[in-house]
Amino acid sequence: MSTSQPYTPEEYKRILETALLAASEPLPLSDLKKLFDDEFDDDTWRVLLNDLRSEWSGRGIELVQLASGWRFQTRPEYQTYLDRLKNEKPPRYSRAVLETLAIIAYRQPVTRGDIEDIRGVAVTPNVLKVLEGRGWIDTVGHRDTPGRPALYATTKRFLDDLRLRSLAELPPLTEIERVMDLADAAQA
Amino acid sequence: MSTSQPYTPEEYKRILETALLAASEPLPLSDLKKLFDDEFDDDTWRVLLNDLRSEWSGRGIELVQLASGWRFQTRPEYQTYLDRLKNEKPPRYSRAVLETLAIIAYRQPVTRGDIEDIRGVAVTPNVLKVLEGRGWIDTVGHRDTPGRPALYATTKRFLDDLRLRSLAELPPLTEIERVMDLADAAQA
Amino acid sequence: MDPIKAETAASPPEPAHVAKLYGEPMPEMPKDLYIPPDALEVYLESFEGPLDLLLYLIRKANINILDIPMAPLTAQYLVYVEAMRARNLELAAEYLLMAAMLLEIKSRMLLPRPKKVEEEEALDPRAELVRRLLEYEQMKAAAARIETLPQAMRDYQWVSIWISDEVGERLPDVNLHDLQVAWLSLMKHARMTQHHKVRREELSVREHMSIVLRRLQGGAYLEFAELFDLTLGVAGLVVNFLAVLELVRERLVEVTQREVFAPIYVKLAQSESGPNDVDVPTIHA
Repeated sequence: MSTSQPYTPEEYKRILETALLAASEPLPLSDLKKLFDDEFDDDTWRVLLNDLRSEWSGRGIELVQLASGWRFQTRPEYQTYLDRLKNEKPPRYSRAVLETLAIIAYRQPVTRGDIEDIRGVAVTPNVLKVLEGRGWIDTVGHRDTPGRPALYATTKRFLDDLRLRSLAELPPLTEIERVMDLADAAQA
Repeated sequence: MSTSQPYTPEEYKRILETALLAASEPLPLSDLKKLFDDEFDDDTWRVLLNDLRSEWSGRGIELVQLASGWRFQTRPEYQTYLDRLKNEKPPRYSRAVLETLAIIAYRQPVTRGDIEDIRGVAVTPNVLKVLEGRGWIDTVGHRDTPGRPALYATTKRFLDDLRLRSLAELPPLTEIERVMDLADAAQA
Repeated sequence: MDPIKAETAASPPEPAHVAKLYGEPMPEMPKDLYIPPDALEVYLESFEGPLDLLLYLIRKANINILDIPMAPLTAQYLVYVEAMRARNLELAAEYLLMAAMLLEIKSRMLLPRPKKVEEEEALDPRAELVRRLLEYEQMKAAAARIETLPQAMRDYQWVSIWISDEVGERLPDVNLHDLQVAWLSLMKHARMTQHHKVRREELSVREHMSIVLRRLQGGAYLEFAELFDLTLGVAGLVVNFLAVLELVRERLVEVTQREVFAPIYVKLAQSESGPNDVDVPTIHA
């Protein structure tokens, strides 16, 4: 293999696979296109990636398309084996962290004050730090009110880590909304 | 796949492969043994790992055994593709290096003096060192003139790296000059 | 006791605890609400705040959230808050604020309703509390749902293979286009000084010159015929021959022959014997 271009679709796929296996972040199509001098249209890319994805079906890892690009990940069915190799348990988040995350995810962008209004308690700085540290939320601006509080939103990383392609794929709040509809009906 | 143990060698291999693909550090055999309740002797493990290694031969990544354990890593031949995904711009040779290379490729064997005649400027030793270091040129003799200057020619490595079977596959100079004529015509 | 579990357990209606219409007294505090004193601290701390505690009380007693009986709810709430205070738990200000709010709503409910003002439901003093409770409950449910989603590191791992960069320093790529451009600029420059006409054929001649020179490395003598690769075909042999002639012309090789019809030998032009030391006839093309 040299600096010049490969020839067969197999060779393209091997390079693509290698790049995806080695990447430390999901690779968007725009990045994958840098791999080859040849320019393929998006349809060709889709075929190439879908081919690769089906080659891996039935294996312990799978190629997934996430909010920020394509990436290989282990299948959840294998986690029980992988856990045996781990020394530490994955982090489990407190209810304060999870509720704060839910509020930011469903109501974004929100200020700390908004979160406190909904939860009815103060939000400790630590809760936001945990979520920022995981790369799941960040500051997207400031509300134009006294004190110019920071506005928080979820990141692409959050979507990636939860295997969502967009916020629209978050679990819908329908059940609770149904309750609220009932409330309206009862009032009418 | 569940918490119960796998049965077939294939299943063992898939789990082993998944664990090795997901690991961020080389996994020593003592760790790999934690994957299964069943206890295999070291020979069985060797067979399993060697099997897995040969399954991956000819791909962009390979299973290697290091002092600290087993891990998958990319093959060096694929580095050039992975480099393209890095954000930094690829390094470029200076004009002096490229012109010198072009002169040696098209006019070989040539002395440093020949190159200087064509370029109209002195060739620093560094320029030739860069090309020799890359394994693209070497000395094929000395011209029988005062000082017996070295004669440079391109190597087989140069042809390989540029995916040429012979120098005859270099862009013909007539074509280059036609381009130049066209350019001149356009300017005129 | 986990309030979430308790809440789920309470969802099938238990007749004894069905809420009556507002104004009627709440049923007694259910027995399973009894908390052993040592567990109380942990239990109380497990509430995420006054809204969480209120929701727990409402769901536990199976009260219709849209028609909250304020008196018993407020009473129960105050029991818990008092318990927290008694235990010296660091009581968040929000709990006291909520207590004040509940008492205020309760007292407003006791006032006779101004019936003449055409039925303004919006004036229900509980409306804001209900809205906040529902919104919080929704987010609490959403948090629980999010936790069930497969999560990186916990339920699956990312794959990121070690990149073996044995190459170390990244080397520049050169392609044919680069060479073409380099040559083009050279020729442009050359044209300004003198006219260089380079024919395509010359290149293969020069390639063969390099090949012959390589074979003669180390001072080897080769028989003239050995310089020719018969697999090249006629055209190739001609080029090969031209290359040898050119090497002779450029005095890069010496061609020697002891006598007529003796084998012709070719070697690199040597200088050990001195350039003028010609004791054998040298054929110049």
